Amino acid sequence: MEIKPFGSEPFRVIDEEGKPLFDLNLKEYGINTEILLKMYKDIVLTREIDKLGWILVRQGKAYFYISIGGHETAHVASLYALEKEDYVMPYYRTVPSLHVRGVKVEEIFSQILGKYTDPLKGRQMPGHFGKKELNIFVPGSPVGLGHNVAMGVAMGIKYKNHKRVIISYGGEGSTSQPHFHSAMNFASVFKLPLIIFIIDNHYAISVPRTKQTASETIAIKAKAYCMEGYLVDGNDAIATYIVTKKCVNEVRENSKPILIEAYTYRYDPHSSADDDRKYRKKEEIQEWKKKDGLLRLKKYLEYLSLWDEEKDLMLKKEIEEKLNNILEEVEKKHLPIYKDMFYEVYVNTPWYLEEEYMELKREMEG
Amino acid sequence: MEIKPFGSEPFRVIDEEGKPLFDLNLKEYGINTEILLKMYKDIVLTREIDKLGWILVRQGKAYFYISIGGHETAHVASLYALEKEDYVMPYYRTVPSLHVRGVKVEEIFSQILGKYTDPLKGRQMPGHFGKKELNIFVPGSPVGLGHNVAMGVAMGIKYKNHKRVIISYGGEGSTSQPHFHSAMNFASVFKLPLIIFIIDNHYAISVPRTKQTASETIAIKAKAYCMEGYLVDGNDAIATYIVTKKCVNEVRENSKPILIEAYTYRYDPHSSADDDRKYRKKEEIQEWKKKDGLLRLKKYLEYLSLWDEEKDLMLKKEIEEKLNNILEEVEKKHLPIYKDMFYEVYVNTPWYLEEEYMELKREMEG
Amino acid sequence: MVKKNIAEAIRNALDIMLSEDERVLVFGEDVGKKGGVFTVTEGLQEKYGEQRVFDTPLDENGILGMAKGLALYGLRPVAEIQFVDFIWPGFDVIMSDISKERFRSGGQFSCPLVIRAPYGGGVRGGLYHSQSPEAIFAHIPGLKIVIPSNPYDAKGLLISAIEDEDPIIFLEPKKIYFAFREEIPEEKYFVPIGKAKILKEGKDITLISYGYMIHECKKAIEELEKEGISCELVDLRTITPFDGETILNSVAKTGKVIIVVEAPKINSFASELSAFISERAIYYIDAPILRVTGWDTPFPYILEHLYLPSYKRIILKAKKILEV
Amino acid sequence: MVKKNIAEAIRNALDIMLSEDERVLVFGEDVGKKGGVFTVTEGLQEKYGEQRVFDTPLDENGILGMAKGLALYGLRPVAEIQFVDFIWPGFDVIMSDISKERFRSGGQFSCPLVIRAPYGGGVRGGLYHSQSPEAIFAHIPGLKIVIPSNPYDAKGLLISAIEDEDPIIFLEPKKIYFAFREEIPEEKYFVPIGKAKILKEGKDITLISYGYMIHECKKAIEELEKEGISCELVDLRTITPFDGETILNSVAKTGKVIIVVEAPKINSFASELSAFISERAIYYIDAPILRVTGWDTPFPYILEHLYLPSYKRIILKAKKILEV
Ligand SMILES: Cc1ncc(C[n+]2csc(CCOP(=O)(O)OP(=O)(O)O)c2C)c(N)n1
Ligand SMILES: Cc1ncc(C[n+]2csc(CCOP(=O)(O)OP(=O)(O)O)c2C)c(N)n1
Ligand SMILES: [Mg+2]
Ligand SMILES: [Mg+2]
Repeated sequence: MEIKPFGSEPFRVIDEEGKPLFDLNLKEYGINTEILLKMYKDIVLTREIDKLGWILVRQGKAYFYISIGGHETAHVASLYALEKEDYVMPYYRTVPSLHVRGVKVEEIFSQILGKYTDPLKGRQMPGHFGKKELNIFVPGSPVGLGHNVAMGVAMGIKYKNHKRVIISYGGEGSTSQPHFHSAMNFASVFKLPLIIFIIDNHYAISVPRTKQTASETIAIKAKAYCMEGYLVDGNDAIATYIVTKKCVNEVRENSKPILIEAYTYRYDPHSSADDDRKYRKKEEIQEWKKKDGLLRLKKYLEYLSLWDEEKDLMLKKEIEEKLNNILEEVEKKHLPIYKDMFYEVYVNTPWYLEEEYMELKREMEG
Repeated sequence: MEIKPFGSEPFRVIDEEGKPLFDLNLKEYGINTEILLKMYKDIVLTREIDKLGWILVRQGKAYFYISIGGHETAHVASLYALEKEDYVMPYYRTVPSLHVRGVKVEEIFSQILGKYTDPLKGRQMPGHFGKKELNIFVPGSPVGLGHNVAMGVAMGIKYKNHKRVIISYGGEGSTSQPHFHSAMNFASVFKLPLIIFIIDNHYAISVPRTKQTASETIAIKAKAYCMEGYLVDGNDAIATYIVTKKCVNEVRENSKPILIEAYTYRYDPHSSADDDRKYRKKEEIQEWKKKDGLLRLKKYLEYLSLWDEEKDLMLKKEIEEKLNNILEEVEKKHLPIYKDMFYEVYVNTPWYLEEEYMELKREMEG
Repeated sequence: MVKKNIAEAIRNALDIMLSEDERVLVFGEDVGKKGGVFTVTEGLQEKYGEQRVFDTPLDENGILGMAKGLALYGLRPVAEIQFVDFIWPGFDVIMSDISKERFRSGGQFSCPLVIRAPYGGGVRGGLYHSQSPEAIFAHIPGLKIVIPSNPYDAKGLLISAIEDEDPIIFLEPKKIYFAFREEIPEEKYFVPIGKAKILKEGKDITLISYGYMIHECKKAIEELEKEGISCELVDLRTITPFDGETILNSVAKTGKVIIVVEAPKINSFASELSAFISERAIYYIDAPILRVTGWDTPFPYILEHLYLPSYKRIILKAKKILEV
Repeated sequence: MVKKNIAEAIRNALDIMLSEDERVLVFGEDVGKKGGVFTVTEGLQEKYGEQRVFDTPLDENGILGMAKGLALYGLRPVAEIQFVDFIWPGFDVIMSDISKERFRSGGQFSCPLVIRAPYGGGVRGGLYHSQSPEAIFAHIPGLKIVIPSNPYDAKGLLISAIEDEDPIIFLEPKKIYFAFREEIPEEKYFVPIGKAKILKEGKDITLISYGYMIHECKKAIEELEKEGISCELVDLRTITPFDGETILNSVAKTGKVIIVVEAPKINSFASELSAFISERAIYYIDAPILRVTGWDTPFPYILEHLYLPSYKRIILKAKKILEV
């Protein structure tokens, strides 16, 4: 099975019942039983983290949450295709999956709750995360900006002759941004080791993909830059892994950018501030849930006789317990101290920020 | 001869010797003898205006000049494809050709010299021009911005159900700008009657096209937006006219955007501030001059027995005289008065601008 | 009269203008079916159709390019930027094109359009859903910047803005979109652009502010009143072109000024007002002109309550100014 | 010592930094073969190769995205924006990303980079080759803004900027790129960021300025001297974080201040300095704090000589301030 760019249908390996669509030689792609099981467990873990994110908002403990529900497979499987020395530019939905790269669940919860144990020191809304020693950059909220900056990182990688890849995640809405255009153009002119990975969940908040772009696929946008664009079923863990791996290898070998589009769907409202009943039907959600990536991988594992319902219940229970324990601990952590607000604006805090800090101090104490 | 989008070679009708490349039925495209002769004369006029632009700078009468030399054919022939009720968003190089739309040569010179007879009141550098009653918008200097605004105008046309077209000109460098991406995306999503006409002269100041984009053609960038992109030889007046006419008709009929790329070349430095010897060879310029659009149309007219050397000399003499007379008159005009600096910032001049005007007045008088 | 909060008052203004003027178009991200992330455009698409009220792709640069072009074509675009923090990808259109159109075209063209955007802190929006960048726009000749602090002004100013012949940035204090309802006329009315309003007369200190901060000022004034300190409160309403006269009159009376804005202090609009006053009225002034502002840091998330100027901070400054 | 003008001094600084630090990369539109539209990067590509000094596509957004990413990756990008007037398509990168990186990442990442751009009027550049937008950047926490007025500072400040750990916008007064040569050291040296310089001591009036305007101030001071008026001239050099101490010391001495900048007045950096002074030193001040600025209009073309503040305008204000 040759994987080609610019397919009009997303590349798929297993069907909705978890059955392989063609004779699969997983070894060819470096996939073994161990990886499959690990990947599945990571997808489950991601979904469980996501559930708790929503719960924290409902409990009034978090001010905000933005979900990964439905996109877990696309994120986890593509992250699996990277090596440790590669780089990740996440967007908000990536965050609950970042444990794949070694992020501690404590840190993910700390970020959601803005605790001092958050590597970002409670300075950003939930859904923003990065960790320097794990080669994960910290995104801001503006959609698409990460692609443009990732392009610059790729330039650095190339300049230093490092055999590394950076993958930049974003929704299909991010392709409308100027940053997407700049990143694609510069990356292709300078032949940079950049993968722009578009998690195409068919909506940008309430705006359907048909109103986001007139093009049939996002992948085809690569043609404007003489790049390759791949379309893959992001709810198919195996397909996503294979396509991403192939691209990562090519990018690493040849230093060139590639665009990947992964079809998927968001099950929950855009964020805890959204009411999705205004713009989509329940049935549509139900339809997509039938193609759920987690379930498909589970069924495939069952088909391979690697997994069964009992194991699954065990796993979930284990994860749930673990997560609840972690969360309990995180909730006890204190918030950052207010002095923190004035530091790390500059490398050395200027005189007026010192004064402002003193002013607040007097205000708090007096 | 069917004209198709996405050709890998520019569409051509007459060769470098002015001979038709295939059996041409000009009538089919609404081209008659009269139009051909008129178009030729307009191209010659444009070139003569351009020459005077350079002379004005050399004489120290203009502070700046930015040329059309080499691009006249692409501009004039494409402008010919529009109807009076259509709209033009020019860029700097378009200006000396705008007499085609009814702009008076007086006004073009007035703009170059910043006289009060400049419709822009001497407020912009040479190379910026627009005229409301001729449906020509006024561009600023930022490359590419015009495309984005033209997209909005096209939205207005569509909203009002007017059967009109707007054509937005820019160099190939303008396709790198965010504005190009935004214009293309919105125009294709909303199906707007917009033609983005790229005058591809292979350089953006010193930067060659190969460093501007990795794509083989600019035209192919249309694919990212599910649009059609045409590549035409901009030094072939007939081809440029035919392709643009076809596109204008389609855009008018179907309300959809189209991208056109016209190959051409700039003979002179980027502007009077540039020294092109730093980045290109004389021989390259000589090569391109062999494909000169004006000469090719002239030869074609001779081939059709519509024109000869004698007529040509007469025409040039006539134009030269006319232009010199006009220029002489324009040079006598005075500059805008300084009061002008404070008005038309807002519809009603706010109190502080009135005060600032009074302040300058005192300064000038005291 | 009807009772409306700021969000409703703005919706009401849009509704009136859409219904009476075919040139008015409302668009932006999620303004259609969703009705905007703050419900401001709710129901408008249903009422006026997709031709008049529509969603755009996720590109502020395109939204502003579209607005500019529509205005050139004689329409009256009202573009929504979902949060003003996201306006920057399209800033070139504002800075280089919209603001300069009338001037650079020699008066041939103009650019009557409104850019609506929620701004300011107080909703735990972190760095990118909290900023108050009015000072940046105020430095650009050719723009008008309007910020209401209550439902009555919100409606009347927006109607004036849509009918104005110049480009207007209309910043909506998101923190108080739903904070309180007020009686306002049901029909069309105008609040003039360029005119400040004295919300309360007083004699000891002039407080100048706008947007949400007006309400912190009011609270501070109430407290100060108890201690016998009388403040005059000027609601600027229009940032540029600002109402210098009202300011100078008030300052001449009190001799003491505190300017309250949410933005970081350096080069905030509080700085402009202070400079304006000390240039024109220094001989009336008998105490330092103080600015109460956000800190000169990015907007924080979890600590935002310590970032935003509060009535307490205003009271402290008021007492300081009276001490000396 | 060598004699260099500002353009040459900047080239010299780039040359030194390119040669001693492999992390330094210089890029932008036309900086390669052409050597920049003001010849600032002339010869550098030939000397250091296309890997270190290179042309980019015509996209300021890409240029700034690239700069940001390179800085994250540990390099020391020095990006050129051909004219600062063209920086806006990439403003989002500066506003939303570069300025906030250190803070928003909890100090994990930083963004040491330099954005060089010619700014200011005086070369008949019309609306888009003349603007002075330093005030816009000055309002953004996390950025440092530097503007030299002479070759010595240009070189020393740029070297400091490249070695600084924070993002720096380095604005070059294009009007005086070639105006005069000065003796400067051939080797590497630093001029500290954040420190103003008293160019001339005086006792009657403090003039605060930077960039090209310093030279109009100097001319004005010469003339005023003839009439027995003694001015102190503060060259700010760093706009943010600015040197408040030097300013306050000077003001305490003279009691009179004129601030001179090219930008439109409203919300210019002159406004910030004025507000700062009247907040801190109002009791020393015995005359209005005056701002001499460009007019509050877009930058004109043919009339630019009447737009830019001249020494004459400064003299008029100085006399006005002394009258009262
Ligand atoms: C520049 C910018 N504009 C608007 C927003 C508000 N916003 C946040 S997420 C979002 C939709 C993003 O859609 P998409 O890129 O498809 O990603 P998804 O959320 O669907 O995963 C919008 C409009 C923003 N964050 N940044
Ligand atoms: C946004 C912006 N950046 C830089 C410039 C400076 N500049 C003016 S023209 C030009 C090159 C334009 O090249 P292209 O678009 O190919 O048009 P051409 O001049 O070749 O016709 C540049 C870089 C500008 N005007 N606007
Ligand atoms: Mg999406
Ligand atoms: Mg070109």
